[in-house]
Amino acid sequence: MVDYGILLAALGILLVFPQIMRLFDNTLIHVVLYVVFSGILGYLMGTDAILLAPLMLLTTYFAAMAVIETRVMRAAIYLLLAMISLGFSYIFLNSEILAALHISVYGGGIAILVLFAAVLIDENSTIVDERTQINGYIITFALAMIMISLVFKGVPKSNVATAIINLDDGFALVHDYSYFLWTTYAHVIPFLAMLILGSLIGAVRLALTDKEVLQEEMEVAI
Amino acid sequence: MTDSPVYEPLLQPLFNFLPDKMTTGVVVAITTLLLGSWVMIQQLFGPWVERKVMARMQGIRGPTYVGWKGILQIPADLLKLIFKEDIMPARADRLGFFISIALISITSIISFAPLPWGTNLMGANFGVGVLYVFAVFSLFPPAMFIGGWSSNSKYALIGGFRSAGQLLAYEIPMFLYGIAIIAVNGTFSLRTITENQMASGVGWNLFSHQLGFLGLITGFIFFIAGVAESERIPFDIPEAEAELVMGPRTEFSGWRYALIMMVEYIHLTVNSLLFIYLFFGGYDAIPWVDLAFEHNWAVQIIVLTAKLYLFVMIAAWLRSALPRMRIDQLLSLGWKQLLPIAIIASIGTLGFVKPSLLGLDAMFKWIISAVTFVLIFLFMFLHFRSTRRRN
Amino acid sequence: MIDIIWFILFSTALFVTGLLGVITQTNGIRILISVEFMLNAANINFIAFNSYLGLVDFSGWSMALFVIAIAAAEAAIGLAIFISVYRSFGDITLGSIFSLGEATEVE
Amino acid sequence: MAGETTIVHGGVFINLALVIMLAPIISSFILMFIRYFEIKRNTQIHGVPIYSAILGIGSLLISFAMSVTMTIMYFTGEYGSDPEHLTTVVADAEMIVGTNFKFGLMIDPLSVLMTLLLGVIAFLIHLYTYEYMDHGEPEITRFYAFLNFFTGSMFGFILSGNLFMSFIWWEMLGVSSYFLIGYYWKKDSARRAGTKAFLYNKVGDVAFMVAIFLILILPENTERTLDYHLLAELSIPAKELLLPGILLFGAAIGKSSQFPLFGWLPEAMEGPTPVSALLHSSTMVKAGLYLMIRNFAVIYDIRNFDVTLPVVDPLAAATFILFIGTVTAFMGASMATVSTDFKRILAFSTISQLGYIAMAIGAGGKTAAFYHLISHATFKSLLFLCAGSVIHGSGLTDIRTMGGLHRKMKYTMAATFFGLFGLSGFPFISSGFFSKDAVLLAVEKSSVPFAEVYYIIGVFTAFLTAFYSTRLFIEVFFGKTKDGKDKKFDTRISNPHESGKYILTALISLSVLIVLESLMWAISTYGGISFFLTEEWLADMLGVHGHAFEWSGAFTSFGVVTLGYLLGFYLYQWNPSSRDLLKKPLGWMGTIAENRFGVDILINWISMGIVVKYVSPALATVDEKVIDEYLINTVISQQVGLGSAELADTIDRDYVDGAVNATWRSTRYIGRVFRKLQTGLTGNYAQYMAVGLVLLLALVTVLNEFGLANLY
Repeated sequence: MVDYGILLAALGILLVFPQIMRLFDNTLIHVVLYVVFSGILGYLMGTDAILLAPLMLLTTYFAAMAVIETRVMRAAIYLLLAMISLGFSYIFLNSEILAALHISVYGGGIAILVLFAAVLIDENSTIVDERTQINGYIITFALAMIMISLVFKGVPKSNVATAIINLDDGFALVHDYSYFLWTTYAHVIPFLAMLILGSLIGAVRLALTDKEVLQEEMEVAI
Repeated sequence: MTDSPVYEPLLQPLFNFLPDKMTTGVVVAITTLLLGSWVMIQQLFGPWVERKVMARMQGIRGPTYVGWKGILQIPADLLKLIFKEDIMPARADRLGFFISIALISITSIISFAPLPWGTNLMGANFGVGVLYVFAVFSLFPPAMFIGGWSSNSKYALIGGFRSAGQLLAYEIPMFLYGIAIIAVNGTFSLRTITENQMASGVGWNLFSHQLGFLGLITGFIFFIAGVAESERIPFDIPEAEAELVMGPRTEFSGWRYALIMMVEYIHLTVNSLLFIYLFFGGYDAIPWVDLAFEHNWAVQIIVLTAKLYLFVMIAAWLRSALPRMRIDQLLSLGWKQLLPIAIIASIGTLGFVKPSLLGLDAMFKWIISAVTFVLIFLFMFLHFRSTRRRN
Repeated sequence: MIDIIWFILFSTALFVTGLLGVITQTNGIRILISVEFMLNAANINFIAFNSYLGLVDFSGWSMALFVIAIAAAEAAIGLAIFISVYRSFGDITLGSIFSLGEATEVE
Repeated sequence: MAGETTIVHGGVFINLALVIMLAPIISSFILMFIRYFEIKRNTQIHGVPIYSAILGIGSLLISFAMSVTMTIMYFTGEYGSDPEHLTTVVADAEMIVGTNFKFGLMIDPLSVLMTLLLGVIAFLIHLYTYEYMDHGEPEITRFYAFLNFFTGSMFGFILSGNLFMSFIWWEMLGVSSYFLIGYYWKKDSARRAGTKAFLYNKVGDVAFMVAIFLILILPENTERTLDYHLLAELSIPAKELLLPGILLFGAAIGKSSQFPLFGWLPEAMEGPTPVSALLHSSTMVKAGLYLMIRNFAVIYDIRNFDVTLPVVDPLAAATFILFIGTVTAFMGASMATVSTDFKRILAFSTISQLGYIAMAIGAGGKTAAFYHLISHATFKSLLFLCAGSVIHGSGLTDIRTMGGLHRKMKYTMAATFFGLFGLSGFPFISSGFFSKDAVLLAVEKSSVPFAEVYYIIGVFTAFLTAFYSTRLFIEVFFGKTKDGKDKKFDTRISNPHESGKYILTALISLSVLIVLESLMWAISTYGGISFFLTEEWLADMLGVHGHAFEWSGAFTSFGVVTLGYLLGFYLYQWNPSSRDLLKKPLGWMGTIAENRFGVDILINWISMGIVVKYVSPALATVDEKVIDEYLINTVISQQVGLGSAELADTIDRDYVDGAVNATWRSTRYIGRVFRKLQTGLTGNYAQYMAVGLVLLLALVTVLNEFGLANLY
């Protein structure tokens, strides 16, 4: 069982690491910092999770950069990178199929949409006032602390099996999963398909509408 | 991953000191590297073959000076490019410029992992098999787009837009066509799909009666989508040299250019290999029969390489025979024709092989096949009518 | 054997990062990006708990798949909306778009 | 062996049957779509006529091949069918769940043989069409579409497994025949002919509907089923079968152009010749009689069958059927004798032959009826194709203007010879002879009252048939004028020529078919060798025994037919001037026959004189005065409408409006209070939410710490 102090320390590293990285503007220092911090994190997390630590650190770093970075295009690039590393972390959960799906949907679909939109709009946003920003940091940090403590107290008592089943045949797992989707959730999939089709058509229609028509519609709505 | 590569028993003891997952990862990496180097060797001679074929078609001689009949032309070019000065445009986005090239090359190289070169010759027998290849490939459009944007050049930016749009438009139909074959075989494993085609009495999926001859349509359009996916003529809109200099690659020079051209050929290779595995029998030498020598690993690797070169030659043929399409034609072909046909054809194939999935009795299966053909015929007919009228 | 608490930690970190983005950003696209992170934080939990509770029932994975699909739909429609908003107003700072709001001087 | 059938559900035959019937229908839909888009876009696509021909003929080729396959598979005992104990394969799918309205298929010897017949003939006719019709105009797509649809509907009708499905296909047949007869819709006569055929058929359709209803409510039919294989097992007294039987035959009267309603068939010659050939041989007119053969159990109680013939109650429907059939046979033959138009002669002869088949059904000779149906289908389709070839080659339709064509059109002449060889029943060897003989034998042996009279009329009709066949052949291909000179073709009008290879392929194939048929029947009758289509074998298959061949009846036929031939040769070849001598004593008979025995005039008088003049105005008055003025204007609008409007007004003003006002007032008050929180910034809202979440979780934690709530 993990110690509570270690857990809080790891959380602190995850949340503070991006801020530390922002202080420097040199690739070499970034690499050194990353290696050092992932080493610390890996040490905290123990030998079992030693491969997960750098990936976790990388994902949270990219995610934080996507949120903090002022240039929208950069944020979109960071989104792409964060999603790729997040997808790879699913492999540690024996879920190769979700890793593949996650990477193809987020990398190939959503990231490119965001990139397109970012280039087309080409506007670097203004951050809200200082007060809101500081409020945000405080609130999120409080939320993180309170959530992790709740979970820390809850998880040992609940009946989580301690071992991932070591499934040697990945194909059988994928087959079982597909069969499960096809049988138990068969009725959801058509709705999902209709949802995606509807959003596609709506998006295309919105994007193709002329500016004048749009403004007329707005006026009518007002 | 029990029944995977032949190397594994040899390599496994060497890395026993590492944690569980890590051992597997290292073994996969090493085997992928070994088989990948075979592919990389093809990269050094594939372009030479292509240039020779194109030269014959144009009535000229092609590369002749370096090596025997110019066979070392490509390695020589590569050497030259690697030693050239590394130039990055002023005001280019450094992150994007680096990330795009890194993503492109890494994704291309790791996409070899689940491709089998023989019954026991493969990097990693992932549970997601071919889906892994598609997933890794789907990172290509954003990478191209980032590269185009970060070059700070209008040609590169437009090329990036086009490239991303094109790759997106053809990725989805390509995947859907693949899905039909995957669902019919009930597995993502390229090896199992190939072995199914190797069995005696079974033809390759392209012309198998077990798919109700729908493999013909599916395979043909999969091939078209694959050519479009590797951005070759007639689909090389992003780098149309008369309009956009070199598309998203305009500002890349030196080793970056070498890498990016390499990646283009790797793309061609992997798309051809996917077509070969899914529709053209993989490393199966002769369709319909199952002979003993077909199971020899040397024969298998030779057969697969020979098929690969066949497709390189077809690509060269297309490149020298066809004119380039317009961007709107290209996108409308992808979205308005290949995608609906893909949906119809994959549902039809599924319905043919497993009518119960569509809630139909088995007695309707040939009817499903016929109806699919008719629907595709009608669809194309109506579409051509409408396009002709518009033009 | 990785302890499940690390995945929960991972998901918490990702969630609060997304939340920070939603609170501090005004640009529509940035908010959308942050929302994606929050959705994925939930996904990690779904997948992790499903994998740790034994892979007999795949409900967690299925839920993650649905979340991915819905996120894709949401991103498509959201970005289309932002683009058309941008073309109408020349701006996608969400605080400065007031056309649909009630004007303040009306009683 | 007879009657021992095993019923199998599903199987490979159903697959085949679906392909057979859906191939033409799908192709027809494609063709219709193509034509629709051409018309809608007002363009013509290059090459479409030829492609539509390929598609139309190709789909029939599929049906043809599949029907041959099905027949061979069925009778060689592959795939579950047993040649010893013939199998009936049935497939059902409920259209409306919980009812007996099913999409049913039934495959038994009858439908298999009929499918084979239709497959062969329809394919040859489609092939013939390729040359006969003009492919220069885009209209041809429509023609192929409807021809395919027509054939497909007939396939569906043949293979349908219950009365309901039969009725649906029956209606499809009706509507597609309307389109085909009126194919040249720019011609007034073609339009009229189509309408006439459609209206005449409608009379039969009404009878069919009522018959289905009556069968559904029969007391013995406890499960309220319409499936043929279940109906055949019911044991129903003959008395209750009288009305359903007569009404079912009423349907056949309309479709198969029996006695009062035969007027549409000669008019239907306005359609193109392939249509006539298809219509007369194996599709439209055969549908009615096929229905009768299929529903034999409704006319006769099949359980009480003797091995030879059923004992017929004088009150049974069979009496009626035999009467109508005999009248039709005689009238048709006599009208054919006096008609002068090539195709009309054939049309009247069809009517007469259909009468024969109806006679056989009425006399209880199911086998004989089906036997004659098959042979008639073959030779009549051939004859129509020959007529088309002659018209195509010469441009003429009246046989009086023809003559001496034997030099120019040798192959057509040979084919016509084989056709007439069957039609007239050339003694002892032709297939028509055997089948007609079977029919006459059945009539002679039947227990229907006055069977002898019907038999004599039937024999006389055979004489007339032989006579007009001879007349037709001589007038068209040889012939002498009244002056005794050889008739010559008038080359000033047009230059007659032999038709091309597609037409000749169809003609020769059908001639060969007739010869083969005749040979098989002859060998089986005299040699006692059981062949593919021998009568005994057919009888076994169909579950009813026919009669053995009898020499006495055969010699009667022989004498009568020979007399007919001799008379024909005498009047038209050897001594043409003697026709004038006959004109004076027998002219009145000719006039009656030419006016079609006044049947059309009678129908015209009923419909125009009574229905249009009196019944419609009366109904119109009822509609106008009673329903419109009284019921709607007075009662509903004034009484009900006004009263309810006043009530609604009160409710709206007092209650609904008041509720609405109260709502907006309270809403405005609440809005004023809570407006302060709305900054319009997304971040702020997210902040509120996050703060709320933090507070909630903190509360839960605190409660949990103090043991006030158990979170886990």
